[in-house]
Amino acid sequence: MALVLDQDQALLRSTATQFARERLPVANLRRLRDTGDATGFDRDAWREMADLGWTGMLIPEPLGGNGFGHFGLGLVLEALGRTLAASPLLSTVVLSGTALTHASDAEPARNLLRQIAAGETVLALAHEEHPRHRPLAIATTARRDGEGYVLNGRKRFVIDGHVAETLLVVARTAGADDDPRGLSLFLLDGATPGISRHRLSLADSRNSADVQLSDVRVDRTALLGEAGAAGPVLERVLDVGRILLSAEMLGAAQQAFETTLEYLKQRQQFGVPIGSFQALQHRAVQMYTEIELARSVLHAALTALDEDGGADVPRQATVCKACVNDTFHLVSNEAVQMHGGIGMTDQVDVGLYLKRARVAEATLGTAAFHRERYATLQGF
Amino acid sequence: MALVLDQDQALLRSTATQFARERLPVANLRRLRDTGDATGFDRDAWREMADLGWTGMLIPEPLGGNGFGHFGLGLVLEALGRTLAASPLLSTVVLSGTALTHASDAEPARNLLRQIAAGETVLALAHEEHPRHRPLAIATTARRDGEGYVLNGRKRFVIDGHVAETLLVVARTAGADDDPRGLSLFLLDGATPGISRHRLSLADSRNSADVQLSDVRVDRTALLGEAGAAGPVLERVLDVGRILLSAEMLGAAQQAFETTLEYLKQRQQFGVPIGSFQALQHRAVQMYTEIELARSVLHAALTALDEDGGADVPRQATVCKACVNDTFHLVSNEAVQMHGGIGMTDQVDVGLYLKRARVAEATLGTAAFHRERYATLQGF
Amino acid sequence: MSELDRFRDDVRAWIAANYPPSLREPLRVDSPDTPWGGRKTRYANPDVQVWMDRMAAKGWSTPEWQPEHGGAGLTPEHARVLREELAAAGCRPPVISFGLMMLAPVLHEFASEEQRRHFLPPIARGEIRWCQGYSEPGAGSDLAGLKTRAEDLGDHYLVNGQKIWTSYADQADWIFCLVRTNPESKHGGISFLLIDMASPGIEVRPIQLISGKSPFCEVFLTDVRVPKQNLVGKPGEGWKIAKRLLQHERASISTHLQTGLGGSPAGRPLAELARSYAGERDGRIADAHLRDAVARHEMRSEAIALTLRRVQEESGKQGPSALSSITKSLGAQHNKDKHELMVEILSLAGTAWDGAPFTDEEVEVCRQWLRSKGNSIEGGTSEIQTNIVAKQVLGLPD
Amino acid sequence: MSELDRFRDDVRAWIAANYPPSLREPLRVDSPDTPWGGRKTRYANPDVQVWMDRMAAKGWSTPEWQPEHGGAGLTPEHARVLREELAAAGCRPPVISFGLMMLAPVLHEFASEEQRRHFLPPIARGEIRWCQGYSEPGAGSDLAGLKTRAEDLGDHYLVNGQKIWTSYADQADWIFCLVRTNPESKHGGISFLLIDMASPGIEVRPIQLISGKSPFCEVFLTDVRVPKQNLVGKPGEGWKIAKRLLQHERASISTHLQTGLGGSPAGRPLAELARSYAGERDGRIADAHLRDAVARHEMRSEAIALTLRRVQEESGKQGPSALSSITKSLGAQHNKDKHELMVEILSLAGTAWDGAPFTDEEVEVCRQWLRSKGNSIEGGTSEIQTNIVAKQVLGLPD
Repeated sequence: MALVLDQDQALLRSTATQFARERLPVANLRRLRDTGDATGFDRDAWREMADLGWTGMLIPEPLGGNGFGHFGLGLVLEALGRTLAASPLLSTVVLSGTALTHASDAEPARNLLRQIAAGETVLALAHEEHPRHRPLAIATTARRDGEGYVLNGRKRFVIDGHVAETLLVVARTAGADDDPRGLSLFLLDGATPGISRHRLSLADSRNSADVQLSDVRVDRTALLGEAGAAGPVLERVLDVGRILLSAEMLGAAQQAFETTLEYLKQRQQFGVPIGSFQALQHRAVQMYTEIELARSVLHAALTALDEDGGADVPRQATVCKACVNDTFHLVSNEAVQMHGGIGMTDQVDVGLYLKRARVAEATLGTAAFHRERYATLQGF
Repeated sequence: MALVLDQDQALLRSTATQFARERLPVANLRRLRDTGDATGFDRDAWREMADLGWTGMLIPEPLGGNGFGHFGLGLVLEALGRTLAASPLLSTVVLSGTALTHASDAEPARNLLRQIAAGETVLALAHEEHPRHRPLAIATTARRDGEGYVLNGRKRFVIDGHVAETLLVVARTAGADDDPRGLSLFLLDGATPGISRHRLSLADSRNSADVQLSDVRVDRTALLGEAGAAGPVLERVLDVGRILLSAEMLGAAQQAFETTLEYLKQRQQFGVPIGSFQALQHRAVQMYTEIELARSVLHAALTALDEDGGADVPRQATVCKACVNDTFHLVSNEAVQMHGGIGMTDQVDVGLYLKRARVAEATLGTAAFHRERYATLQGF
Repeated sequence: MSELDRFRDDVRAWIAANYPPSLREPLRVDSPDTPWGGRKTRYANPDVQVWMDRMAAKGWSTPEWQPEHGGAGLTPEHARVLREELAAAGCRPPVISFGLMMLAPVLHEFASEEQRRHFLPPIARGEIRWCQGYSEPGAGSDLAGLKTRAEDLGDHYLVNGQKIWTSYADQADWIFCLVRTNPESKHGGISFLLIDMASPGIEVRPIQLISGKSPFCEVFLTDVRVPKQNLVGKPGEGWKIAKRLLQHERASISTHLQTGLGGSPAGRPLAELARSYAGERDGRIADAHLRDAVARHEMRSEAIALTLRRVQEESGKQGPSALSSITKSLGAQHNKDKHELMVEILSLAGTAWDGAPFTDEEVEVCRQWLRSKGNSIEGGTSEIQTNIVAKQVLGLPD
Repeated sequence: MSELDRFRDDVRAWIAANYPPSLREPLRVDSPDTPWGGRKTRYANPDVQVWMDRMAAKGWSTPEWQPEHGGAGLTPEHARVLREELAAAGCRPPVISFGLMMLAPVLHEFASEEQRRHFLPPIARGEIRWCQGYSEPGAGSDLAGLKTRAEDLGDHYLVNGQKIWTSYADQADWIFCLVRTNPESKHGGISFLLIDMASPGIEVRPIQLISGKSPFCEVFLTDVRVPKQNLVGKPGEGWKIAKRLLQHERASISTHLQTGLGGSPAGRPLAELARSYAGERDGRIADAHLRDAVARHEMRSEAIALTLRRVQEESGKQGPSALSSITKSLGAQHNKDKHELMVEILSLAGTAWDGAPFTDEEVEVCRQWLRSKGNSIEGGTSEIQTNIVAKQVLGLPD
């Protein structure tokens, strides 16, 4: 397992870090927020990311990707996380791309993967139906209707849901709430009649939307893979999402920590830097320790995605998301407190990291959710 | 509610503190431990406690008590807790006395209360059957047999169980495990055939015993109160026990804290007292804060026992035990750590407080047990 | 019938005749009808002003103050009767202001009689709203490190500098300020000055907080001329006055601590919130972790509430309680914990910034969660409070 | 077949012929058959000595050391093959000792060749058991504050003072000691001295720990005469040597960290322990709080194990990893947490001190819980470690 970076990886990380700093600094997120930008991310930067090959990292070469793999994409997301950079990498490449890869090898899916690799389209996974992560609580139905299906339901907190050209909708073709069987994946053009999308305003100023499906009629080609077979696909998709979201979160936590550490060294009170106070030093060491633990876990989980057959992925994803959640939670709180009054203002960045922290913590499962899941996976 | 002491109470506390310091210092517990004393407490000191009126505090004047009440006895136990003083106050006065008072007003019970008030006898409540507190998990049975009963079962961790002249045994006359109905209280002479008692060796060197009941035959006068009616009595007895055990624990925590604070001021390293290090100062303030919170809760709970009709007692007892548990847990750990190497030796006292802490925490319910109970009592 | 009983009857009758029925509903936290007073404050309900004026006319906003200070000169016994009747009738306070809570006690203690007659009546009547000019960008926890300079130019001071975290400076008419009259002495060079916010050279800029709200301002003072008679106490006595004033501030913060003990912004208990977002099983919160977390929080709420009561009882019996030194940081942490728990319960709905489909409660949970982060910073950081307790209460060495 | 393959075959054959079958079962923690070596150590199983002697005769206890130092002078490749074969055959280590782990690296680096030839072979062969004389009653975290005096009397030193926390001093033959040769200079006045425990004037008293065990001793030195050739390095170089030695100590503590990741003393996973004491429901731990606590602990175990692996990988690629500075206190806390959790699971049975009806596992849970409290104290307290990380890794100012 590669817990330590090799040369290619180190180069990739440094490219991505520089890109984030120069092209998508925190000021970019502020601009999107303060101008009420309708897209919610920078389309030019998105094209540049595609040119750098980041959109094709999970996609095999025959489909236009480069197969750099999850570890590489994790390094990119970690770098982007440092500046809270908004991009459709998570929605399109990670969640939708993984779903397409695992759900179907038919031409519609392959075609979309080609477009994803080329950075030509934005997709969104419409899955969650509750504010609290409940992956199997799917009430959205897809009812057979002649040769096609009719979908009804409400999807919530769909990342990039209001801008995606295509929606990947998880719907129930059989079974009751919480039943892993009976779930199916549908590919819906965003313009299909009956779909209404409503952008949400969340604390982190990142993209999220509610999607209402009212008698949405699609033909049978909209079904990805077999009806009722999406359960295992979904589990894999969510695990990949958890790990790569963790990468973004760890980058953000690392940056919030470094900014705070710098402040501790600069800020003078009582004639000395406040970082000379032992109580703050011990708390800084605690943050450092938690970040390093999280890094080990994240790198192991990314490696598992690339290397092992997948048996270990659910456990690793769950350990990873829980650990990174707790770490970002701690660091984001301490960053504000250690900045004192100025940390409470919108003027400095630490508050933005705090806001991103809670949204990301709740996305794809809180630490408590993952502790419970860990116990289940380990059979206790 | 008296959260602050009045003059009588302040006087009582100072008497008890002096008694503990002079008559039952920590050295007394060490002596009992190191000599393998068969009784496990100091019989002379016990008589003196009776002379001071402490054994009669919960017993009305007509039965030889003084009715000073739970608050007063709490102050005494808090003072005794400071020196880890061993005495049968908890087993005999608190648990057994309360059980007798609530279970029956017939002559056998009244007679025993008179003897308790006079300090003439030691009783033990034989209730618990598991290492983890499960108040209703009573498998011990009392089967009707002619005019009497036959008892069978095994009681565990019976405080003062090996020295008590009389045992108060909780047994099931009906119902299955965890059913609050069907519990009955029996008064057994310790010498009754079929009773075998085995003293336990616990970390805190205080009295605890297993009691085996094998076809123990008693006549019907052994039944205290109505058959099957002991459930509510037991709940009250345990709540009173929780609150007064908390008093002892808070005294111990307070002493461990003060000893540690003194050490922080005296112990020099790097040419300064270690108590000048800010990280240790902040941790000391945390201990102080938790102790003061626990004191507020304890005083309120003791007052509730004396003043209100009892409706509030279960909740107060549960808040109290949980809060004092957490406090003593924290303080006992920090006391050892802040003493450094010397804190790891049997030679200084902090280790004894640590050992007492865990035994007392587990007795009558851990903090987790009481959080769960609180949720149940509050209906969530 | 005693004189006091007769007074009680009179008060009751006067309240019945004069209390505006539209103010029957209790005042909510952060309500736009908070009776701050002053020239710039506007109320949603005009009866707020009516009630303020009626009480002011009787001198009953500050019943024990002397009439020449804007009070009614009542004895403590009469004042207690008045307060009891106001409470019994569910009357809102006629004035709530920093002038009343913080500045007035200091004026009573340190100002000249002439200053008292000049400044106290408008405070009592709610005519002038005050703000507090203490912190500076470089002087937060180290307040005595302040740099705002007041130069003695004979009959007036020339003030230059910058204040920060001035609550409602944009709404206030006057500001009480700590200024440096002597750069040579850190603590001994500070003076306490009253400044009209309408003076030329004062600029106020609201500070936007992470919660989106901006109750705080920066105040820039450039060549502001302040008459010398606006100095309270002697030059160099400012630090002594400031410390006393901070005590009043912390006491008033402590009375707000109870907020941390309540439920959601909509007043729903945490358990109910947990039930509605995490579901029920057998009548209980379905999620065992949340049940445990809510129980832990509510039990601590009980412990803190009892400790606040004990502080009051001890203060009553024995004077200032050592305990009061811990209540501020304790309450701050608990309030922060409560808001974190609410966000955890609501999960993504707890990060709702604005707009549909989120409920007002959801948006408020998010905003107040962010706002609560300031609890352990404002009015003395928890770290500073902890240092003080370590030294002053526990006697640990420097 | 390469020379290395032939060597492998030889080793395998030799092990098959020489490894005592009675040592097949792996060595348990704290076993009386731990091969400490030395003149006073007695083993429950005499084959421990047999194995030690056979390996010593081949020089294979320290295969890469030169033959004149008690080794076999093997190349790193041959030594690796030897280690692989020993591991594959499940052989226990022939010697485990402080001499080997801590003193030997220091002798290799700082001692004269004459000293190396004298002191290393008995360490390699397990003939001499060493203990470490560092801490003193007044010099714990502030180790350089030590006072044990070594007076230069021409051909020998006269040593007076007291050492504490000397592990197994009562079992050791020699002690390596930090002594003060110059009272004028705190760090520069310390020297590193090797002392025969049989010297007149040495008294050893075991220290009883709260866990009831006493692996530690106090060592009193009264007018002990030590030949000058027993000084390692120059006078005043002791602090430099000590710091290096502490690194070796911490590294060896870190290899023991994995203990904190395991289960109960009887080897049962925490989840199984929880099931057996708190019961099962639907195949799961019945108590939701315990389930959550065990999950939290095991997840952190995974994070720590991965971090320890990363430390190794980083050290391999880039030299000493900054991370290694956090592993000791991290592992200490985690091991303490594990033991607290076990006591919580067992509840009153986790406070079992001794005897029936308690199981060996219950008694060991209690004893090891108490013993674990020392993890964050010995080998440098967690507070000191944290200070070091704050300054050396994070660059925070003094």
